[in-house]
Amino acid sequence: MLPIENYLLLSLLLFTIGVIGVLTRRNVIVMLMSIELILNAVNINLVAFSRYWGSVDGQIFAIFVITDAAAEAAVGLGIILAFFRNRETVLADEMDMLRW
Amino acid sequence: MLNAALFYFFAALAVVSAIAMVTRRNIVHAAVFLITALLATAGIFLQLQAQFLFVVQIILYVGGIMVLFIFVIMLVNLDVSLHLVQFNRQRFVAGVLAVILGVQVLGAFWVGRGSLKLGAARAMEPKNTEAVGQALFQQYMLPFEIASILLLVAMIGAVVMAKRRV
Amino acid sequence: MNYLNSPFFHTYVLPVLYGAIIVAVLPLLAGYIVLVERKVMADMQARLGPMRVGPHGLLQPIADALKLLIKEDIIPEKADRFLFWMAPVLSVGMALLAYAAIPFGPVFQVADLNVGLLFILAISSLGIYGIVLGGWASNSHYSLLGALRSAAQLVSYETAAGLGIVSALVWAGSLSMKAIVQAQYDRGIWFIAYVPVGFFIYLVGSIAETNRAPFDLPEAESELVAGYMTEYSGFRWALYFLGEYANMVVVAAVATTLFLGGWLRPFVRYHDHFPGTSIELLDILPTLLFLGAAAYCLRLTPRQPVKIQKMVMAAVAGLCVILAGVMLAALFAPPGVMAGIHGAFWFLAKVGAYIYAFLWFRFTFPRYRFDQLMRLGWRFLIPLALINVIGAATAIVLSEQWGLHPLPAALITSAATLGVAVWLASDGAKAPTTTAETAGGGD
Amino acid sequence: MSEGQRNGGSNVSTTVLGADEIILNMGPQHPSTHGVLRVKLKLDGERVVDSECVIGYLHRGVEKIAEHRSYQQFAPYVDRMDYVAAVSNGLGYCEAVEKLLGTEAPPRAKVVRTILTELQRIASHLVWLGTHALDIGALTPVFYCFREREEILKIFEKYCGARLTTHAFRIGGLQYETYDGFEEDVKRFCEDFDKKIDEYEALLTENRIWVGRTQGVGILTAQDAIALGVTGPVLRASGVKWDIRKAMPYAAYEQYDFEIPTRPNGDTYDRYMVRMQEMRQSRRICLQAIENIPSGPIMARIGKVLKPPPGEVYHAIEAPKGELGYYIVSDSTTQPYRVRVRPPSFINLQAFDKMARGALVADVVAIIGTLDIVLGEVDR
Repeated sequence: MLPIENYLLLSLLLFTIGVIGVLTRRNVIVMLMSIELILNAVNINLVAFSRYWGSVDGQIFAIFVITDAAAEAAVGLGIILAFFRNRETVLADEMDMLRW
Repeated sequence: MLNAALFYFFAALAVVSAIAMVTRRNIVHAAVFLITALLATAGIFLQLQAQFLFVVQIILYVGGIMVLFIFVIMLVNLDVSLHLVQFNRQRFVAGVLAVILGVQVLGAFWVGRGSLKLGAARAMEPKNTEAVGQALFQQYMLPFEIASILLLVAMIGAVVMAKRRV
Repeated sequence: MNYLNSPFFHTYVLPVLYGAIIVAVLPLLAGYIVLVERKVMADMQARLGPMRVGPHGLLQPIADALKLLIKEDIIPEKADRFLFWMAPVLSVGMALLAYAAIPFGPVFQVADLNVGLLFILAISSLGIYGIVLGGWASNSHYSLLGALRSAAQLVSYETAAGLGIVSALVWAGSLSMKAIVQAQYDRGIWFIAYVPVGFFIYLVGSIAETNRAPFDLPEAESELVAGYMTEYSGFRWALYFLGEYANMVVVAAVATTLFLGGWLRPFVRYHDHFPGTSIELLDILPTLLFLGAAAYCLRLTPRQPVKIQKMVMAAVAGLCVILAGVMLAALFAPPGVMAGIHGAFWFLAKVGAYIYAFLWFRFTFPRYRFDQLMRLGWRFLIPLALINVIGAATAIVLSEQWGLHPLPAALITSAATLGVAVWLASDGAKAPTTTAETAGGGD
Repeated sequence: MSEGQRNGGSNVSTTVLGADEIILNMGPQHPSTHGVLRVKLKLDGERVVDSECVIGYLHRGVEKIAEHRSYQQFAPYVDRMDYVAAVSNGLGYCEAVEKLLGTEAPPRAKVVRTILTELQRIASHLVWLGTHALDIGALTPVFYCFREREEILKIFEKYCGARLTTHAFRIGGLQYETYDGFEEDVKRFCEDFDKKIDEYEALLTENRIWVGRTQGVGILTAQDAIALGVTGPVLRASGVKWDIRKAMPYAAYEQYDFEIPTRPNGDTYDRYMVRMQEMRQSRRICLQAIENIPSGPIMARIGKVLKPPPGEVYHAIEAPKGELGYYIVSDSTTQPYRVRVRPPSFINLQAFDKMARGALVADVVAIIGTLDIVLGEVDR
């Protein structure tokens, strides 16, 4: 059996890649997708710990994280759609008005 | 042996497709690579004997959330933005900061590596689905209900915001 | 012989062997489902169908496959080449992957996962990407509209079909395909008797999920030319077709396992033997069925107009006799082999019947419009499916806590659910409509 | 057409469309535009914001050809306009020229013409029903319809040797006497046909999906229909009781008892119902006419070379698709000075934009089908 550090390292890598994606991309949809990646990295951690503790609690938490991701994606994409209808852009640095 | 090989395969797949996702110019390609990363993660869940979560990951994440993403990407037809600069002005600073954050967490791992006394994996219940179900509907009943309310709120919010003419 | 009992053989060799058989046989099977579809269609439409390639068109699938293979492979100039290439492969690959968990009988199953059913659902929910990405990558408005329709339709009807499945699952108490069939054996009844409404919901949902008429909007020929497949030709197009038909078999297999008793024969608890043997009376049913088919073919033989057709009819009759012989011989084989062969027969027979229903609907009904499809899904099927799940749970409580026999309990709740269905249907017809739509006259 | 109305009237281009508008080109190669009609649709999602019919892909200059042919020579050309109802086209042309000449066909010819024209109406409606149902997704009715149409075409073939572009009539009457057994054939067909219509109706009339797909789709009010010049079943489904067979009887129609079916709502379902009832009425006319075909000559005395007196004439008949009119100007030579055709399909197609706006893509297909256009006639 692999030591748990492997999973933690993988999770860390994915997390960092996700953070880079959120911070550097202009496209809001890609930013949202990077957030999904971050949540996913967290899930790997949770499940790995659950496996090494021998209890399903971590998996339950991962399910809640997925639920949260679903809610976040639905609302986030809704906002993007509404914004795109009005401004015809999905680039973050063009979303610079406080109201329209 | 097989177990380790599976892990390294899925881990490599996840990391490579995550990098591809962040760097791709074409947003649909980025979504496809994210799907690959998510599937690889599902594989890792399976390798960790979390069968139920494996299925949930595929059905919910890949079959649900990502379909939503692709749907929206198609709606906001982005042929034009393909030729624009894909990264924002703060990209170098942000990249460096993110890497620093990663290194910091790595450092934390390194420092705390001795205190993590988990050792080998413990035996899981063979009936993973039943175990998850039991825990979800007994021990975690309240969070479960809260999560469903959260979903309801999100659903209403999404419908209201995405609605064509308010 | 020792090797055949070794765990290595059972965990690694046999599944690979089964997988290879499925992958090898499925394209042929899909081709012949197409032939059957065309023949059934022809029969319903007062014509003959394919008659030229081989006697009674029996070689038509092979000719079609050959033609599609050697056709020019066109990739539109502005298509996204990577995704254009990947989408059909994804479509057919996901359909094939789902076969891993399908039990074609008590023996013939690649892997009995303890989340088998969810695995199949998960994999078939991935098949949507083949359609959506292919539609997007073609860079055509027809394809894009087809892809969008498909994404919305599949997500909606997957929910309904999933809830329909849940109603049977609460009776089965397991997600493993084998355990579900075992539960039906233990209760001595198919779950369609307990949750008829659930079966209906799954039937409708599965037609919509496989993009078959009357829910074939993503590829609606008269509106979107061919929907997401518009720009595809040759072998890639054939892959899409293969994926679609493979998917049909998957949903039929799920329905068979869940609602129609899987590989169990009818009256599975009736155990009377032939006197003096250990052979059950009803186990000779497959033999009799094949013999009947052979007799029918023989009766048709003299009426065939051409000599070669006469010969082929006789050959088909011979084949039926041989199959009858196999079924009969299986009765005297070791129990494991016998169960495997007869189980596969019953399973495939039920899958065939389910697919026949698909064909029948296709040639009978006009196509829904998109808004009507969505209304049917969200305003009728999903509420009904939710009520149905509650009904199934109530029936279980009635039978387990109050000691009622399961069948009357299920009947009561099913009747109540049906009442809700009627109410929903009439409500849907009367509901205020925004666009130019006044759905449906009388119910 | 105001393609760019939301974008300050600029030209059609994908980059200046609204956020979620696309241009969809339906046709000229499309399974359900019935030939080579091209429809440019501006879509908001699946909803039609704007539409434009582009026609002319099948233009053959029929009217111009007429100016270089003698009156008899031109007669076969009219069959090629509405090739689904060639007999009706021929009848309209022959009667128009007869009117110009001041003669009339003998009574026997008139009755035979009526029978054949009514059979042609049934055949045309059968093609419409089959393809319309096919467009809406019902795969089976088309084969039943063509089965019955085949019987009609067999009668045509026995009568004049041709099935589709029959050239069945001649100016002044008929070229051919009816064949032996003509009456029996028509009678047998008509007697069976009632049950066949029931069969189609069993598949469609009360089918929930069919009703859902057609009711309330492509509504055309009576005022709009009249303003747009729409005729035929499309007009009658909007509640206007107008049929040239009753209003300005030609051939032998005044002898027979039949009704003009109308429906009040003017939607696709009503047009379907009107055409179904028209088929029953046509059958009724045929049955009455076949009972006593007067004996006598089948050709009026008009001579071999036709030189009509100078003047002009307009003659219209009720073709299966609506009012089919011929306007012929004669300069007393053997060739017409001008022939102008008023094709019902072309005029009916004008109503398309009105009906399609605000509908869905799937409705567009239903609307094209319900208008029952034949591109040969639209483009001429």
